[in-house]
Amino acid sequence: MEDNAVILNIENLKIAFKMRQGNVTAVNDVSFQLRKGHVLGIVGESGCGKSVTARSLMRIEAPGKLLSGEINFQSKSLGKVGIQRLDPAGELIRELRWKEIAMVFQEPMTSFGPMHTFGNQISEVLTLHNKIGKTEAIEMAVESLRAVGMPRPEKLIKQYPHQISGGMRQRAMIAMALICHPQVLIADEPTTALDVSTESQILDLLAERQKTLGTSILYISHNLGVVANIADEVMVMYLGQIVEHAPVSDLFASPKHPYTVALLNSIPNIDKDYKNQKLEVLQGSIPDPYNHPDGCPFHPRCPKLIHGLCDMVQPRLLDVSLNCRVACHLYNASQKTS
Amino acid sequence: MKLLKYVIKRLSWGALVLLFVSFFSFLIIQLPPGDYLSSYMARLEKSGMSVDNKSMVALRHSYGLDQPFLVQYGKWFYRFIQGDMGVSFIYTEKVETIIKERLPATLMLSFSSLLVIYLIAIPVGVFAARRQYSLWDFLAAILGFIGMAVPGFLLALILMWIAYQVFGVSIGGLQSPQFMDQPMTMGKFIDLIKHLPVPIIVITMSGTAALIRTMRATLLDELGKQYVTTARAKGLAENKLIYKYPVRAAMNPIISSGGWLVPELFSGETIAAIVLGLPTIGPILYRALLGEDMYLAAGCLMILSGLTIIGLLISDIILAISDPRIRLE
Amino acid sequence: MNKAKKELLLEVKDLCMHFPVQGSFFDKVRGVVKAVDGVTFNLFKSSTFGLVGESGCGKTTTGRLIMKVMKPTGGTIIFHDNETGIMEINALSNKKMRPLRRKIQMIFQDPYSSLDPRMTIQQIVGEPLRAAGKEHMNNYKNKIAAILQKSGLSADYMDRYPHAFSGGQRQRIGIARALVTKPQLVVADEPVSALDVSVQAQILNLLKELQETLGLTYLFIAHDLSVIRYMCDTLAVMYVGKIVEMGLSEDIFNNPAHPYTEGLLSIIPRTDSKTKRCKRLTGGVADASNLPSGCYFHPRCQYAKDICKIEQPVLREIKNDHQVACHFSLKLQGI
Amino acid sequence: MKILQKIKSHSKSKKEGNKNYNPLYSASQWTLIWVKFKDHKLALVGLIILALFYIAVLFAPIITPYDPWEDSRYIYCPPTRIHLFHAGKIHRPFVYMENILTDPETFNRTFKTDYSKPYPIRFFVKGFEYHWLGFIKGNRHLFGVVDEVGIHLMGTDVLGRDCFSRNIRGLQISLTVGLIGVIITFILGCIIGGIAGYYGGIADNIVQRLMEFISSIPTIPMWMALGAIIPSDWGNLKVYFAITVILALRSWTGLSRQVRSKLLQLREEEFVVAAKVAGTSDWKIITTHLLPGFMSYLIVSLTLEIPKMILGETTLSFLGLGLRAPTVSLGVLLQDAQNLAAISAYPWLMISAIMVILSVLAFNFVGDGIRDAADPYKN
Repeated sequence: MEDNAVILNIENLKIAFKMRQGNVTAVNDVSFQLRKGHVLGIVGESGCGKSVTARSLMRIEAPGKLLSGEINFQSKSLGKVGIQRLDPAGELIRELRWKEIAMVFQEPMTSFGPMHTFGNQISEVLTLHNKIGKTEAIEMAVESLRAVGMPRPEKLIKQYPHQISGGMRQRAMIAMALICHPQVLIADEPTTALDVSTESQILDLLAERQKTLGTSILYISHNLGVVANIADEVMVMYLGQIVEHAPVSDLFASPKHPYTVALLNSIPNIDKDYKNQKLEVLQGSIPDPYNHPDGCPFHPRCPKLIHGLCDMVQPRLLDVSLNCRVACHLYNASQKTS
Repeated sequence: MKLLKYVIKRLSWGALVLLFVSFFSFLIIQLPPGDYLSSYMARLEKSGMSVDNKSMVALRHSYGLDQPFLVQYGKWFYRFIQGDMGVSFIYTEKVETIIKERLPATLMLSFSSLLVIYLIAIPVGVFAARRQYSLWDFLAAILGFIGMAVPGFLLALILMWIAYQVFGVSIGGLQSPQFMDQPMTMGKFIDLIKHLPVPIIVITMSGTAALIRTMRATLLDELGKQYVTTARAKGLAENKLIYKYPVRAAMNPIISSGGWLVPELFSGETIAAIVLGLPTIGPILYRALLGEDMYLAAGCLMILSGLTIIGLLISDIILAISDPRIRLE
Repeated sequence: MNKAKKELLLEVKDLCMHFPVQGSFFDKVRGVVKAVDGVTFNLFKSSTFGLVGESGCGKTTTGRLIMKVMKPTGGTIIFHDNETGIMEINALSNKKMRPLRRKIQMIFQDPYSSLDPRMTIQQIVGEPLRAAGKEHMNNYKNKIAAILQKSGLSADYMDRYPHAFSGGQRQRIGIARALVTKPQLVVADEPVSALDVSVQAQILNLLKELQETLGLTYLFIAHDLSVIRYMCDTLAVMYVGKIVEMGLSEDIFNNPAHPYTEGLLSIIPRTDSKTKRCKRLTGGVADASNLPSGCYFHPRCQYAKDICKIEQPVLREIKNDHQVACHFSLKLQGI
Repeated sequence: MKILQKIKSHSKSKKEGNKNYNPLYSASQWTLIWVKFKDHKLALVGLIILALFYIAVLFAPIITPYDPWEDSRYIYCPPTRIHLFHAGKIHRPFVYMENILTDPETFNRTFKTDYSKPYPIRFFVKGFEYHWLGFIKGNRHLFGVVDEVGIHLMGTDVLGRDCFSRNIRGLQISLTVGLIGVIITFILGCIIGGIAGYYGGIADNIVQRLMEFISSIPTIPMWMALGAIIPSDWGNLKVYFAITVILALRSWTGLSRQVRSKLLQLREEEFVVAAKVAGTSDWKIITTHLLPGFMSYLIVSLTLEIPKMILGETTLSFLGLGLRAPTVSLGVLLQDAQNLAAISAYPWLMISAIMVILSVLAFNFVGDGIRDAADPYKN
């Protein structure tokens, strides 16, 4: 498959949770593509559905129920696969998991089983997917740990997760994720729980591994600075919908959707001396998931609200320029006229 | 090795507790106003025989009942350490021979009950946790409740009643009469096995019910943790994944629950033995307490507590070995 | 925050907090963790002093020591109050400490565990008032309603419980509780790190407005350097229990004098992709139970020389109130 | 649901009903617990059973038709059946006369029902004298039969005493033993657990060692030993309190372990530090923050401790080491059911056993229901 061919094509994905007080739509009609060798960043505040979207690719979206939409994956071994049709506990999806789509989670503390050594947990993936012997799997595990810059990997193989620091554990997680050379790596806020210095080392490691192995990464985070540094293109999500999707330079240089603009302005800039200037603040808070506002979900907090339009009609995600998409009436109107 | 140091520390602590228990059990038997002789005298008078005062004093002296409490305790404890637990008034035999005679049955019953509890509770607990809120889970919960609600002696009574009504056979004791003091033959062994189910059920009922609930709750807790999602994402099959990670992690609280399970076992065994007439230490303690047979009662209490302490020690050691977080501290 | 008449409010002199590492039941104390090791700084009225550093550097412990939540193992904390005069906090008995409690208050990090879920908002916000002494009922209610209004919450939330509020609203309740007794000093321990980006900005602006209207002095503790730059006039960077650099925020951010500060500033990811991150800070935070010899930072420092491995640098002034604890800070500054 | 209505109406009047005002916003911890408790069907069933039992306990002398200790000629008489049809016609509920026939040779006694004359059951009938709650004298009974015919809903025992009255009186003793025992456990558990949890350090160590010591003696042997100490010449009341103390001596360890772990957990919460910083005194912190914090957990472990005590008392009395003959407790009643022959011939003697099981089950259901609802703020 030549470079930047589409590996993952998601169309009108809709996921809802059945809760006691009623149904909560976590992901509301999301469509995007992931290209080979690209890093796609998904940014958004808590409850915007970024993590549920990512987990649905491996059908481990927990209590959620996939309502509709397609997840077409170009798998090496199985050809074109519609993941949404696979049974979450079935044979097929287990074929794909970790062999073709792997994942790194946010909490380094609890991502590894407490009762088993690193050697056991990492080599298990190899014996399962690559059908190779235990001893050979352990050797490959040692090599993969060395590749992520682990000091003394032979010693680490016999150690238990509680014996090493959070940063080290996250490195081991990445080693485990990349050991089967998956096509897609989903990173769900891998550095949120880490210190700044450990975070930057993990980001460097991910970037370096991505280049050498050519894996495409789906990077999820609420920290815009981190995404700006690691992603090729960025998607901003709000209340389960994509509001803006653009290459990283365009998005941060000239953000279009009012929410993206407000988000960028509300982060204190480390290189700017504010004297007694104040941060531009986005008023209000994320609406209650049980009663979505009608029309555009952002309209109650949007400074550029057009009465009669924004609070009635839901904007569609339309192309505004070369692979830049925005879901906002401000741009639809201009598109029609220009 | 660190584990050895831990074992030695625990053993010394167990010995200290046993010392306290000995003082406590000896104190208990001293408390009631009279002692064995006076209650024995009262029984004799009731049946018309009278014993003159002088021989009473001689008897009291020979049993050392006239010395002050602390001296009696000191002498008793000193001899106890050397294995001489004093003489029982009721059986007029040395206490340690009575106990030695009954110890194997006690150990065999409690050990097999512990095994049965763990063998039943773990799979049922795992089964109930995995099918939460299903019919099976509900049934397990109901069984659990009833298990905890029916007192031991009542269960024994009901089982004996059913056996008596339906099969017309009395299922008390561990041995049918004809094998009573024969050497251990194949026939006797089979007969023993045939007698085992009822006492085991009575002893293990409440322990199993409680352990099922603990297992279910602990496993539900572990199933919610992040590493289960990681394992699922790695493509492991659901069954393999559940038994390898969350169930293994849930085993630690189960092993440490030996802490309240072992005393529960011995106490369940005591009551079952009294009702079913089993040849264990329970009934002797019961008769000793009723008849205020001081040395026998103290001996039984000591042995039962000793066994419990050893049981607790073993469960702690197994826990230390099984949980890497404790072992490698 | 005019710099002209700098009035001293709080003086902290080489504060130490050493936690014994408890062995098991039998063997005695195994080692000592120096969470806070000789911290000295001054707080001036109606200005914001920042304490920044990675996890385990002792910034939260310092905040808690000042609030007298625990007794330090060394050093003094002197509070300058025009009404009650100059007092050493740790020397005061509980009774003498009571009037001072009203003057120093604290804002906490986790909005979900800093409010008692079983109390109504009125009880929570009113607690410092109740502790300060008897208050007439409606006077007590008016004060609470006023401070809630100031913190951006409507007064009729008073009979609701914390579970009815979002993270941002809960943090506003925490702020209202801290300001209800009109304190002079407020210790804010990571007030925004548990919040979403948009809510974070709202709370930061609220804290700034309240400082201007009520003339508050903040001791602002955080690990996020960009938040520190936005909020603080002066700050101190801490590493494994010690202050490694202290001074005005423009001096420190424009030309950092300590290799650790310089490294931190260089690796922070920025949204404008022009300034690419450069790899200047390797290795992890030193383990507090076995610290490296000499300067704790030398294993990670690219300027490290032999002297750094032997001698521990002392905090000394290199420019007007810009202090550094490093043998080669001058060379760093290009002087 | 009436709790919710009450809140809604109360808050509606105070404030304009804005759209998303959820009445649970200003619902206190206990309302939330009640709302969650109601979802637990079994727990509600348990609550109803317990309510019935405790009403029976309160009005025991009035409900029981016969004096529990009054002998009668009807020895081992099976439970009297209540009929509605006499000679084909509907009739108000009535009973028939039971005649006692003694076989001349074997002297065993059988009962022959005389179907000729219906004896209607009357309500608030005169019966044996009683002092209700110790001071109100009265002789009215809820139901009974006037003429010398007998109405023994649960049959009679070896001395012809009415089992129904004895079971109700037994319930009175057993259920109150549980309550008083739990009060002692509560006091001991809270104080010792509280000290260990709040102050920690050496106090915590000593309490831990003490609990290890107590739990190393198996429960029933310990109770039996303590039971044996009670001198035989003590009055019923003294023995009764001695038993509750003995039962409590063992069960406070479970409670104090709960209290200690909950306190250690709550102490770390930031709102406790916030209270300390606000200047609230130690004592006030304990009463206003910590106590409500683990009160619901306390109720759970107390509710689960009562059945253990009821079982304890029943077992001890059954063995003859607990309450003794003149007092009537479920355990004492079960002593008659000790020998197999008695149970198989007169199965109604086992009804006391069902009473024990029912009360213990009810307590467990309620305890389980509260446990699920104990921390409404968890999710």
